[in-house]
Amino acid sequence: MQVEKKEFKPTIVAFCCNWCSYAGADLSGTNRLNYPANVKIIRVPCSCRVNPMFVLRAFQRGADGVIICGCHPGDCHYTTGNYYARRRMTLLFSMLDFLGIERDRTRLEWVSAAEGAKFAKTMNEFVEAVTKLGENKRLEDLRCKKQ
Amino acid sequence: MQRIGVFVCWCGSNIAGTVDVHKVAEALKSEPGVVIATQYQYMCSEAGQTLIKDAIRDHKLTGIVVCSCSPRMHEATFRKTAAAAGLNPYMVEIANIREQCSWIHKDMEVGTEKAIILGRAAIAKVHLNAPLVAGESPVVKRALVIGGGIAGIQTALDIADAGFPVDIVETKPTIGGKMAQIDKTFPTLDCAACILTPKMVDAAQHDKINIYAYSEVAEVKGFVGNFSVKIKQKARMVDPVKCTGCGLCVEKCPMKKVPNEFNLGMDKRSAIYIPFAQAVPKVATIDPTACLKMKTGKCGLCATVCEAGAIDYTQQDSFIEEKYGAIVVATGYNPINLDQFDEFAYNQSPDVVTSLEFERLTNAAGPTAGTLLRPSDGKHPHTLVFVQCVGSRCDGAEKGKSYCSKICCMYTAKHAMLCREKYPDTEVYVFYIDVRTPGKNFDEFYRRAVEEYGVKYIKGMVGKVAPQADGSLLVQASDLIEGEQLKIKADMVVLAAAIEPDQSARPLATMLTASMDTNDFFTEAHPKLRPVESPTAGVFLSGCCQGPKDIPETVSQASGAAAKVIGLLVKDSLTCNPCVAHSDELMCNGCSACEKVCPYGAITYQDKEFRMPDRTTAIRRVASVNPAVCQGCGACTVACPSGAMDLNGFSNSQIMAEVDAICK
Amino acid sequence: MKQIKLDSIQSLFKALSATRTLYLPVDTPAGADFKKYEDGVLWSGALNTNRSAKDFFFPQTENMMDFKVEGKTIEIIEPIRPDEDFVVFGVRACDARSFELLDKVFLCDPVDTYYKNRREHGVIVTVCCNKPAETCFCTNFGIDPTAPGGDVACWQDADTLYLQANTEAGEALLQSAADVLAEADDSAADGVKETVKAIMAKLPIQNLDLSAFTEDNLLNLFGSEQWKKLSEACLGCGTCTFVCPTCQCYDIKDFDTGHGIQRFRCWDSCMYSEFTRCAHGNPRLSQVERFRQRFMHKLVYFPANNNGDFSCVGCGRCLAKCPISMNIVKVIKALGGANE
Amino acid sequence: MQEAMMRRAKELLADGTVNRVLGWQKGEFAYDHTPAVFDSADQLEQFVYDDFTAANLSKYLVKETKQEGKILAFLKPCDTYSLNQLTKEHRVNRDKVYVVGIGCEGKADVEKIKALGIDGILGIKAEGDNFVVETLYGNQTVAKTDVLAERCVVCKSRKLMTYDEILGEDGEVINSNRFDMVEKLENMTADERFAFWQNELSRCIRCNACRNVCPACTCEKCVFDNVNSGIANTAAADSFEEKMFHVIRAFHVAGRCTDCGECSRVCPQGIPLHLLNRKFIKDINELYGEYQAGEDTDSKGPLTNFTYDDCEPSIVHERGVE
Repeated sequence: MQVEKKEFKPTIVAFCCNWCSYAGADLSGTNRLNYPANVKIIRVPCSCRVNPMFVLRAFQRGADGVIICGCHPGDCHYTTGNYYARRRMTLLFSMLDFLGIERDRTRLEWVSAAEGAKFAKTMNEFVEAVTKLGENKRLEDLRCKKQ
Repeated sequence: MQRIGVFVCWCGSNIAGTVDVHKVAEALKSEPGVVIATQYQYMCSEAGQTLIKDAIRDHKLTGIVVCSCSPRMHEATFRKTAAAAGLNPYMVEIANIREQCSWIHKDMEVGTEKAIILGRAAIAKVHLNAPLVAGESPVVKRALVIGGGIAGIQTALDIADAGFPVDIVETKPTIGGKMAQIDKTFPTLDCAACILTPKMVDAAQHDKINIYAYSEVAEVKGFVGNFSVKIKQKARMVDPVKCTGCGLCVEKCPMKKVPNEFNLGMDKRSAIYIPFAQAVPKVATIDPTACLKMKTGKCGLCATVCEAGAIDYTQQDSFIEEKYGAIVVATGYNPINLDQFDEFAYNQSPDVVTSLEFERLTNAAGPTAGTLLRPSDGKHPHTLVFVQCVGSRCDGAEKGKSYCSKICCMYTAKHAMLCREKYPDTEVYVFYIDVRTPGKNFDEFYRRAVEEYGVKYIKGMVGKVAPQADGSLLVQASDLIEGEQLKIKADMVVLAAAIEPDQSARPLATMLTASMDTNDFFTEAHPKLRPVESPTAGVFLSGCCQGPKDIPETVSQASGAAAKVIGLLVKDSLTCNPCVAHSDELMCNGCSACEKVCPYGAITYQDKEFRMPDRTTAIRRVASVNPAVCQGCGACTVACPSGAMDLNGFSNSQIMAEVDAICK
Repeated sequence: MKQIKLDSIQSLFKALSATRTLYLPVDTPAGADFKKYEDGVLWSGALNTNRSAKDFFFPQTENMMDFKVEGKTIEIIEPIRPDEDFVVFGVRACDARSFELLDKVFLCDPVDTYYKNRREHGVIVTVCCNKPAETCFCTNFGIDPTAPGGDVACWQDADTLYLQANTEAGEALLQSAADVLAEADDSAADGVKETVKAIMAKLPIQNLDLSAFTEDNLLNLFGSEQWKKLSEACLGCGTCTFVCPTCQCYDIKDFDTGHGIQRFRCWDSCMYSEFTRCAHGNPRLSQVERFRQRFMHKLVYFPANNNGDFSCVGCGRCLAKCPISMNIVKVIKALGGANE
Repeated sequence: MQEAMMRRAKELLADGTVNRVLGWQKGEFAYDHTPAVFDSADQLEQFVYDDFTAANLSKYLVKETKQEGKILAFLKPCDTYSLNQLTKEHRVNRDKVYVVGIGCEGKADVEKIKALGIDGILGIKAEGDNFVVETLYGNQTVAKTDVLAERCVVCKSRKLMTYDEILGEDGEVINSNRFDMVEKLENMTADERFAFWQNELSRCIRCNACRNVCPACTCEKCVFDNVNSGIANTAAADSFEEKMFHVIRAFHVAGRCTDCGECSRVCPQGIPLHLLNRKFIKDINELYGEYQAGEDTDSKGPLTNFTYDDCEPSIVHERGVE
């Protein structure tokens, strides 16, 4: 008898800046470019609005991967926001790595408003990488697990 | 508890095709706080909006969630709908179930499930929304232009012509800037003075323009629409109102050995001077470092001869305070110092000159009255070598600049051409890395220099210029095309020195909290779409302070900046975006982290007295955000360790609520 | 009295853990702490654990109940009460006394059922302290480490561990390990006791004058000028309260799990700025007030309500662990003369 | 040294330069000195300075410089880094502190003495390079270097960064091997690192000593104490919260941490918390150029600064082992 194993579908939170990446995500929709439904987007004004606390919070609440998307360096609507985001996330990701959390669970990507295809491709790749890792065990909060 | 209405849009079949809108509405109806959840074919239509408005009134809704297309499409629409029904427009959240759901997922079940989750996230957020009211701030209808070169003059004239008063602050005794020193302009070869001086006069005579020459900006406070600026008028020792500019004092001044900065030190002026004949304002200025009366107390000849009684040796620096709605920076450029480029012998031979010095040497009002003569012996030069990219496009940044100074190719072509035209007996070489001629009629101009005037363009860099015993200059260079080393015995060498922002720009940027790049050029609010605005609201950029430019480009940017200023000043008040940062003073540490990352200078600090938790009172330094200046990026909210800084519309708790809703 | 050779102590642990979960002090990279016994786990020779033994009955966090939330419906779910029997081995006299003090708090009316449940499932095996430290001051509170109490008391000499049951539960426990235990003379541990008593007599913190800490003197003590100076360096961390075997303050919190609410309690610390914060605000706004609360509670309020028993057992953990080395001994010495 | 310090403190009190003195007060034992403010020559009789006056005093200046008058602070080199950083962040009014910098050769750690099996310490006397420890169980001699506090073993600098005068010898910035342990962890596999931290952080009792002692953690209200922040918690009810707390704590002081090592010194559970902070310092040095918080009072910190060509976060993949 074969035991039916439920296919693992990771929960992915994508923080997208309003001006480039969120528009890029819209474009990927307009062009009907598919990416898995487990990606859920949260709109923020700028990648620099993403607090490391939000990333950890997502993992706590059951996310298996967190990706942050912003304007390409030099194209920030607020001129410098993504540069700060880049430093903050570099250090945060490095710290998570230091604690032994899988590197592929976090990612920062620059996606412009014109890069609908890149957005879809990035999400497909990210979901694939996180799926390969399996469920987030190292940054989970047992209390938040679905019973 | 909020009373929330959820409105699911079909968008025809755009959404309803792959999302079961009925199921979404049904599922969201059971969310806490939701009192009505419904669906309709086109929520953005007149009928759809009416449905929302009625629901807001009938169910006394305090917040609504529209599950529809991207907020980039219709957020503004639904905010207006809410406002029309008496609901604060910022109590509206959009769940993007079209672009980010129905259009990318083909499976109905998958699409529906995701749409429900996106709807829950929006509901979770709207629970924490608070009504926001856009503030208003009045606009002072007066502009300040810092810098009186062609950029500043053009901006001032355009603003003044639109009817708004403008003040120009110029640090030199006269306006005119670099263009006043230039002989002819490329590619038309007009006389620079002939086209500039009428504009200077226009500016001086314009009833809306006030010129503070020999003055500097000392302090800037305030923000867009409401700047308060302190201007320092340096003491000229001459009453500008009384002085008629007759020039008698200049003539009689016994101290005539002062290097003349207008001619770049290539001739002398007197201690009391008028920079040049067409100076505006045409007022004499005493150089206190050279004036005998000022230094020794003995002389006073100028005061004796001045019939207007304008000389006043006791004059002090004075300060003026004025309010402005907008500030235009037009601080211009300077050629770089060539001390580090010893290989070109600039400091060793007077016959090695910069291009700007060459302009003066060919100018009728210059030290040689327009005849090209060697500075060392006053003889007619026969062989001239022009070197381009001196300090431009330097790698490694050990010396020089990494950028292209943009104007050198064209003015060098101009100099070479004029040389050959006026003195056909001369041989003219130009050494270049690339010749860059993008511009109307620019390439044609360059080709004329080569083809019609026989200027010898050689691709290659000059390695060394060595002054010889016979007074000539031995130029050693490589010809990269022929692949050979050249030695040219030249009479003069002209260096196209790189240009850099004026040194006053850096402290000014600090005062304005306007950002600069690593080369001290002001950065624009957006490199493509907002090139004449600084990221700091109300501060505009004109001319070379933003990057190297030629005259037509400068003038068009100047007019562009003027148009932006006019667009601002024509308003009586500014409506602020209410989605701005705000600081909780009770939690603020006053550490300045937020201020350091704010690209707009929107954050200031003040010392305030607080009642501390332990009932004592203490003075604490706390941040406050100027909502008129803040653009709402949120950089400060993450820099702040205590969480005192938060962002309206995208608060920490709102974003975390969305995260929670998505992940559960 | 029973005995067992120390070189075969593992057989005792195996016997004890056969029917119950056994916890005992184990060395960690930084000090000792109670750990669950598994094959090969070694009993730490350390005088005391970093954390006290109160965790076994009053854990740092404890789930009280769950609320399952679905849409607009809420369902209450009672938590599963732990029902495993366990034995805590290696408790010192000071920690053993702390259970008596905690009982006074949690087992008086209304009874704390969570505490009571754990208490009913646990058996305590104490061990006499052979090498007291300079920070030990239990004798000031009438504790005798040579009579360490608990369900079973133990003494240890160079090669033997002697065990004496004090209660029925203790008897039962020893019975369950009868196979590995040998009989011993009731006076077998007397030599150890005498040695330890001799060391106790040399401890530096003795004969603390506690006479000022009486109910009658409450207002004098409360109003003492000394609190300000004593609390000056206090960082407001919770170290002293969290390592303390007698601190019993807790906070009840709701945690939103995303699909429900978990209502749990966790230790609170009177050193924390949010301590006893309620809807109207906080009654103790400054660190000096919170600091005073800790010591007034241990030295005045608690004895006033509990027949004069001080809420301190002199274990010395706070002396060793306070980041700025302020502690109850310094407070007692400073305020001892406050009534003069 | 102690005598010289007391003398100087009395002089500065007497001539009105200061009205209070921040130092350490003698404890019960030889090693448990408490930071204290002295406001008279009489009180100064309780003043102590020796191998066990380890506490970093700078944090107290946040509160003290809000009081009337100027305070004398005896600061060790690492304390002066902290003071500079606090000055930079406007948390301390430098004008209201008279800093007497004191040379430092490292502090002793009583826990290390106890770890050598020395119990019942009644007295400790410094004799040359050794300590003679008098105990309930007899006298023992230990080498000072064997009981030097861990943070002092890898001391980064014995140079005073700010002072109004110096007592003793100012030292030099040391090219120390303080990043060795971080590097060792970096070279482990992710599984090993996870196991290491799981083991360490699981001991955390959320007493907040690390945070409360930290001279960079001077928030008026910490996010973890603020019920409105959404992440407040006072107990690690789940192992996630230990990680959350320690990652965010370290992140909030990233680029601001002066590596004074107080966090690890005070941890009652002996968790090497400084490794988290030091990881950030090492990353910042490697990725954004050498930077040591507390060296100056005006430069931009690495997290409030950037360059156009900073590395991308993918660097974490590129340089990682495995």
